[in-house]
Amino acid sequence: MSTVNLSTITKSFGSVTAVNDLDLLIEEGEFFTFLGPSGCGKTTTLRMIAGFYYPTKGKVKFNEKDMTTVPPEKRNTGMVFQNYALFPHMTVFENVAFGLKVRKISKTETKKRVGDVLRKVRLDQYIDRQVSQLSGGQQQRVALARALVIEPDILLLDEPLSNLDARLRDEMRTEILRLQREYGITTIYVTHDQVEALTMSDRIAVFNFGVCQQVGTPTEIYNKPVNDFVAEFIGETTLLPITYEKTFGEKLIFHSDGLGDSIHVSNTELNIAAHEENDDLIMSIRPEAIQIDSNHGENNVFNGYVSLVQFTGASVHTYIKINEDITIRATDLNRGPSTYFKEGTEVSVYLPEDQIRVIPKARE
Amino acid sequence: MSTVNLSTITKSFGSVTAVNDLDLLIEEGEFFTFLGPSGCGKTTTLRMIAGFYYPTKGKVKFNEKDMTTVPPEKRNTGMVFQNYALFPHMTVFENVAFGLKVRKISKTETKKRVGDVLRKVRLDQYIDRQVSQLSGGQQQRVALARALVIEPDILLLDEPLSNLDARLRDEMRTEILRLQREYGITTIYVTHDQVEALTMSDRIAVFNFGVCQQVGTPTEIYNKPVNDFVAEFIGETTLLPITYEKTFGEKLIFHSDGLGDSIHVSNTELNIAAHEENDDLIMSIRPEAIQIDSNHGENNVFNGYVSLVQFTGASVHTYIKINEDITIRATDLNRGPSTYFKEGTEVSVYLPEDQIRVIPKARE
Amino acid sequence: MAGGSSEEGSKSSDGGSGSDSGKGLEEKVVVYSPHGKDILSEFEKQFEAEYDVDMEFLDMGSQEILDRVRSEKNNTQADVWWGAPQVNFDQAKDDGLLAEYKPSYADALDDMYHDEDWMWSGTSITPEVILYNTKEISAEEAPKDWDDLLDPKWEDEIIIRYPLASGTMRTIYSSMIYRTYKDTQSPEEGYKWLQKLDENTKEYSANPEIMYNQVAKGVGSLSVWNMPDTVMLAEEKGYPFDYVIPESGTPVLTEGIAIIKDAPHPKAAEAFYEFVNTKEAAKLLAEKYYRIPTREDVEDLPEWITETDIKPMEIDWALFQEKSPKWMEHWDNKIKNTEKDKSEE
Amino acid sequence: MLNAEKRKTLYLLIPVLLILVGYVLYPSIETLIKSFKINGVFSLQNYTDFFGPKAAANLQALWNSVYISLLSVFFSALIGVPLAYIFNRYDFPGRQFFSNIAIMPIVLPSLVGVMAFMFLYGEAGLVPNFIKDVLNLSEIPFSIGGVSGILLVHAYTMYPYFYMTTSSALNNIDPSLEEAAYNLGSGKSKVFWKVTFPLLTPGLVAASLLVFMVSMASFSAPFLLAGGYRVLSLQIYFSKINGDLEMAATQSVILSVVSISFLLFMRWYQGRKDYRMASKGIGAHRSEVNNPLLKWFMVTIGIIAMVILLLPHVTLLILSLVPEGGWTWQTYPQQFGLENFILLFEDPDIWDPVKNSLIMSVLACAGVFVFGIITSYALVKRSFIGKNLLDILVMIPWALPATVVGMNLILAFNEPSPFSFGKVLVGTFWILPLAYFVRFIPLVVRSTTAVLEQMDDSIEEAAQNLGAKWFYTFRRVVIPIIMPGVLSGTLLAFVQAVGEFPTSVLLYTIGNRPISIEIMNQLRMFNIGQAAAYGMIQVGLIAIVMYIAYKFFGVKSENTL
Ligand SMILES: Nc1ncnc2c1ncn2[C@@H]1O[C@H](COP(=O)(O)OP(=O)(O)OP(=O)(O)O)[C@@H](O)[C@H]1O
Ligand SMILES: Nc1ncnc2c1ncn2[C@@H]1O[C@H](COP(=O)(O)OP(=O)(O)OP(=O)(O)O)[C@@H](O)[C@H]1O
Ligand SMILES: [Mg+2]
Ligand SMILES: [Mg+2]
Repeated sequence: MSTVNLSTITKSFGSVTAVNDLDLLIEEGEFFTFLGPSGCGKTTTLRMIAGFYYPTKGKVKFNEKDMTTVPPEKRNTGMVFQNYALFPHMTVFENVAFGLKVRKISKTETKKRVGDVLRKVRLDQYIDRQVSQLSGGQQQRVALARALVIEPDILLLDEPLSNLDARLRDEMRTEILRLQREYGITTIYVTHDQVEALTMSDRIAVFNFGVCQQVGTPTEIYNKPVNDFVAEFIGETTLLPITYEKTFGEKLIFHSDGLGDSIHVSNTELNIAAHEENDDLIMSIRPEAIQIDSNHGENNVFNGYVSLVQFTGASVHTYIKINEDITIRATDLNRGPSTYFKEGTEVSVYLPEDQIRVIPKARE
Repeated sequence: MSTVNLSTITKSFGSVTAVNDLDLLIEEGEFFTFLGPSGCGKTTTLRMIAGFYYPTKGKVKFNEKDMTTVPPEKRNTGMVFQNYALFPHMTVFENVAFGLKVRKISKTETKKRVGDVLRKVRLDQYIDRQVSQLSGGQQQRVALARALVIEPDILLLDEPLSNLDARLRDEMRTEILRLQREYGITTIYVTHDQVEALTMSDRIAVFNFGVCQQVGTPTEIYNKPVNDFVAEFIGETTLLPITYEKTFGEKLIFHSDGLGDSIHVSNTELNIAAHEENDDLIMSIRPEAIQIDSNHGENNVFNGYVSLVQFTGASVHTYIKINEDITIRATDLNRGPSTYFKEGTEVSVYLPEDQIRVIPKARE
Repeated sequence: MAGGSSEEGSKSSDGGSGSDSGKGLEEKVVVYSPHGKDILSEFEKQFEAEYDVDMEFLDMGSQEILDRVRSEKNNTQADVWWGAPQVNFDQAKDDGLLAEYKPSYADALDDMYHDEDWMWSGTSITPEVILYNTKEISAEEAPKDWDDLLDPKWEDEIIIRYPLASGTMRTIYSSMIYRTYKDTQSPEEGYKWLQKLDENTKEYSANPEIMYNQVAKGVGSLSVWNMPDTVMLAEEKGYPFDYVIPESGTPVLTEGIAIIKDAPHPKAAEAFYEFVNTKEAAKLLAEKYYRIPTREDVEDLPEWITETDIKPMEIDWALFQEKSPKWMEHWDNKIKNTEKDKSEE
Repeated sequence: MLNAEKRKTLYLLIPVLLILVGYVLYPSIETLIKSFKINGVFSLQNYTDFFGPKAAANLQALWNSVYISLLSVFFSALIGVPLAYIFNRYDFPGRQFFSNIAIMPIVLPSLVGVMAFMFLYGEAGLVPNFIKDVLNLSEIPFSIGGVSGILLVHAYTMYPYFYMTTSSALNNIDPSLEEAAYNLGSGKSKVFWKVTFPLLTPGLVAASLLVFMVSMASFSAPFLLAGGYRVLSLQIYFSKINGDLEMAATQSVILSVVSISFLLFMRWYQGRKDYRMASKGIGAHRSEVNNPLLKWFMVTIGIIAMVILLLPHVTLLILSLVPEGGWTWQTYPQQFGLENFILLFEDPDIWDPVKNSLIMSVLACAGVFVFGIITSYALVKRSFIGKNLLDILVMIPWALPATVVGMNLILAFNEPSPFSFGKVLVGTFWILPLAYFVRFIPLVVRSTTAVLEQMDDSIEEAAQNLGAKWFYTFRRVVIPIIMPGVLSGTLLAFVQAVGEFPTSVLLYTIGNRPISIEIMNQLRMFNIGQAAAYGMIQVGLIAIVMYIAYKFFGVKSENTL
């Protein structure tokens, strides 16, 4: 039930700058996700919000109240640490009850709440174990339960589900969301699972090398990435450098040197990202938008052969080699092994004009 | 370059049985994956192969040689620990070079190989850092590099990529596979990422509560699960209890009490799993097989309304509520926001007869 | 074990040492002695100059010497044991640790000052005295006899070296009991006397240095101690001390010298035995190190010896040796007021 | 079936047991046997005596010993733990320097050290009189003596055990554990009491054991400060002086039984929980403090602590600078000069004892270093039957009073035995290094055990998995990680070995007389000034050694010291 406001935050460790000039406003009750490659500064940012690091520069505010130097224990945040940080000398129960004891909750109430939350993370029968006797995923769930049980104002989750299987992860996600909605807890979530980020978040911030690249809702981020880094980082995509050729009615025509041909793109805000005059341009097309062997006139159609078919469960990836340098990935739903392409088959691919997005190259 | 043969392995911790009567034969150079819910005994099994636990019962053999009591350092396995187990007092270089030093590789050779492997895990510029100064994902990659660099006979990877982002994970996967293929290293892989499991593995073993449920190739596991546990655990599915009604030419007809209607299923080995007379039967249908609003005659068509549309990046999940108890999930590719269903829309769903699989309920 | 005893020995009188005996000696002699580096080094130099023998010494408390000689019984290291109260020598004799030797100057020794079997002989004597702080108490005020110490006006003025660990103090305490015991054959009266002394005692100090310090700084102003140490402290170290020799008589300890049984260098040992108790040596020890010689034939002794009139108390050492552990144990368990240690002031 | 693990355990245990049996158990047995004898005849008389007719005194002594020891543990912890916490957890100006000072108390030579205390805080001491004069009081405000004096000296000299073990344990705690507790809303004190403190348990247990046992066996402090106060260690001494060696043996046995009961209790207490840091990955960031008020508060604490800790050393220095007779009845010393040092240095042999002490301490510490590491590794990381027994064996040299240990060695090695390779050791050079070795085994084992308890097993497993043989793993992975603990133990052992008195006095020979004997002899000759000067040489010497250790072995004093 707090907003979190980071203004021009920088954090350096000696000569390493982990977070650089970050501005973020996270709304009350929002489910906000940090996405970004390993080592880009997500944990560091969370730790500044929790109060374990002081920013080298900048301010952390909760509800307009400056918290930059407030000690961690006065911030009422609940954090799941990336390394769990379970108390080795306590049992599962004691670990989870810790935050409640600090809050002077009565014994019976504590017992009840710990029991409840452990049931939610499916650990009720492990309540009296020492944490060293748990499996990795079980430990992670204890860490999650410990943060959830205190119903904090702000929940900081650093890859809280990374060691859980898909099913459990699903259940935990639902649980986190339910709690978050019920108490309106502002939640900041770090994950490497894109599906997780895209399905749960109200908004997402994408980081690279300590710099925030884009903030937006999941569909914005996925469908309207602002640059090639975001486009490539979220979801699968094929990127091809292009140059602007001309405008042709509703469409813009670009030229791709790699394909040796023109590319037609609808001239909408969805298809053409904001960019400056002298930016290098890149086209991005998601594999699920690509159609194989369809009849669609002659624009944006290229011939090639299937170089690899990859089965991934619900969907099948087909890699089509257009020429030496360019392989395009197409994804289709798995409709049984009989529908898969054979490797080596000659096919033509169609890149729908309204599914292509033209974006500038990210500046370093 | 070893086969790994586990015969009737059991491991108990006091009263807890972590692995129960496990039989497995892993072939030379195979990429073998353990899948299973948290706490089902995957790590325990790996640790028995590495030699850190002695099985309570049973034998571990490499190439028909009994290794049950051979100490870990004589097994030439390379393991990535779930908790990394990096040496805290060493730099990144020293951590990775450890195994080479033990093998008395010359200094220059060591330097070269460590440099190479660190480049592969994208950590070359961190070579002289203390491991405590790395982010979680960076530490995980050090652990991976440390196991890869010694090119062991058997590679044991316990969720080695869980803290990496999708892109990096992809690259690491390729790297692992390349190495594995190149040196024919027998690899045992534990992961919670199904896509990972399905794309990389030669074969997969699915565990539950210390018991192996099914061993098979990825497509076998996904398309021909032997019971409802496997069907539900791997990939998304909708499960409905059914009872056999009659055979009708090429098809079997079942009755679903929940849907209050008959279900037609093709009578092929793909659609009907092996089962015993008195097993409870369940039908499983993958969401990507379900077709919405298509015209397909009258068999297996049900009406309902859209209760939730979920965006997950490449695909969109549509939840269709048939009646109070039954909600069917359908998945389609993401073709842009305009193609999503509106919540509340009345639709009909068709469950293709050749995409349904009838399976027995898993025995406890 | 700390504590260390402070008992010193001394010796006196000439002796038939002789430069003629330089031949036929072993090349080395090992001496255990509590006499301290100053004395020992000086005698080492002189002895080595006179004989071609390397003298080595181990400088330690007399109780420690006894312990050590005992523990080295199977592997004797020492030749001569120079300095210790006769009690220690008697114990060692009982344990069969000493060798017989009758020195050339035997005639100059009173019977009181040597063992009947010549297992040891006395070198110096130490009378026990009442010690007082001259800054706090004038010579007139000072107690003149043992019984004066019980005067209530000395309440909390007496500092006593913890008696169990000290030969000097054990002797004094035992003597106090013996004064009446010899008549009554019962220690009761003596116990009563000690009880009264305990009431006047401010504290029991663990070692002599602390006792000196406490008396010197006026924490207490009185103690009982031996005469040579008191003189030495006052004259050499500048302590504000003086002493009173109790009028009714005082116990006099004899310090002696002995040759260890199975000594590895017996000839050299005998040479050293003689050497340290020549007349010249005794005189030197008296003048420089405040030791009162046992030899009666030493001349030109310092004033503080010749002027002093010592009335030795008659003592049955054998009885002491037999009874004193019991008496002291009784004192320790029944008389000593534990609060009189330095607790919680 | 003897599998590889069990075989390894066995190989480890054989040398450990050989040494323990040969140099600890075998000599001690003599004491045990003696306690069951009266005039050479087997009997329980001594024990019936102990609890019977002599009960009043003995039981009182026993009770006083336990009472003083428990309080000593308490007060030492009260000083050592907070100091360690402050010096290791906060960054403030001068931290490094203060943390070096923090271990100065062990550098204080035992006998003259206690005397320095009396000159400082006694009834005629500098501090009370100074306060009296400054405030114009009619009486001195306080002085030490008796129980309070013993406790003060114990706390002062023994808190470094807590300081050192706590320091090394603190540095092994994953900081994210404390962060997690803060994050859950607990304040500083709660985090300390509920998380940090319990996680320090292995270190605290180690230190408590060491302090409890030293206090039980402590001699100088009760003897010097409270002559009549009855404690068991003094009873033993007096029994011995009274010639009742059998009763002394009985009392020693009872004293060790009490100490060992305490050991078993602590082991049980620690065994109930798990203290291995088993986080995923490594989190090692020192929490940042930038509250200026706190900073200056810390600096103040540092300075005050430093002054108090160094006062005895300063007193010793003053004593060494006062010429003979310059400070007898006067409250304050009257004149200063280098006379004592000059007198000392006139002696050509002055450096012999220094050299002896150094050589013997180095020898003993090298042995104890190796032996301690192996033994505590076996105790912590290996499972075998009879672990408790092994632990008791290890602690016996610490549970017995030093004199008794010395006596035991004399009895065991004044005739040829297989453990002395058929030689008589008493009276030779080697008996003293051996004695130091035996005496300080427990110190190194305990401090090493404390850090080992915190080490996550999987680190060792990782090394094995990479193909490292056990010994290689041990050398390259285990030892570097536990080094802080080992070094702190060894350094403590070294410092004490250099100043060791009680066993030295029984065992030294002409060829190996150590410093402490020299100091003792000066004292016996009433040369307090020269004794103090010698003490200062010892202090300086140890300081130099620590500085070298710090410089050349990269031994960070906040880790090890
Ligand atoms: N030392 C131990 N003592 C008691 N039980 C243990 C111990 N180690 C593991 N277990 C239990 O054994 C079971 C299997 O543990 P294991 O670590 O093999 O699970 P896992 O399959 O690796 O799970 P995860 O995916 O969560 O890492 C778990 O239920 C765990 O609680
Ligand atoms: N104590 C430190 N000293 C020096 N550099 C550090 C320290 N802690 C982190 N870094 C560096 O700062 C950068 C950001 O680290 P951070 O832990 O925030 O990454 P992250 O985004 O959480 O990554 P991951 O997804 O791998 O956990 C990394 O490159 C890391 O190496
Ligand atoms: Mg992180
Ligand atoms: Mg696991």
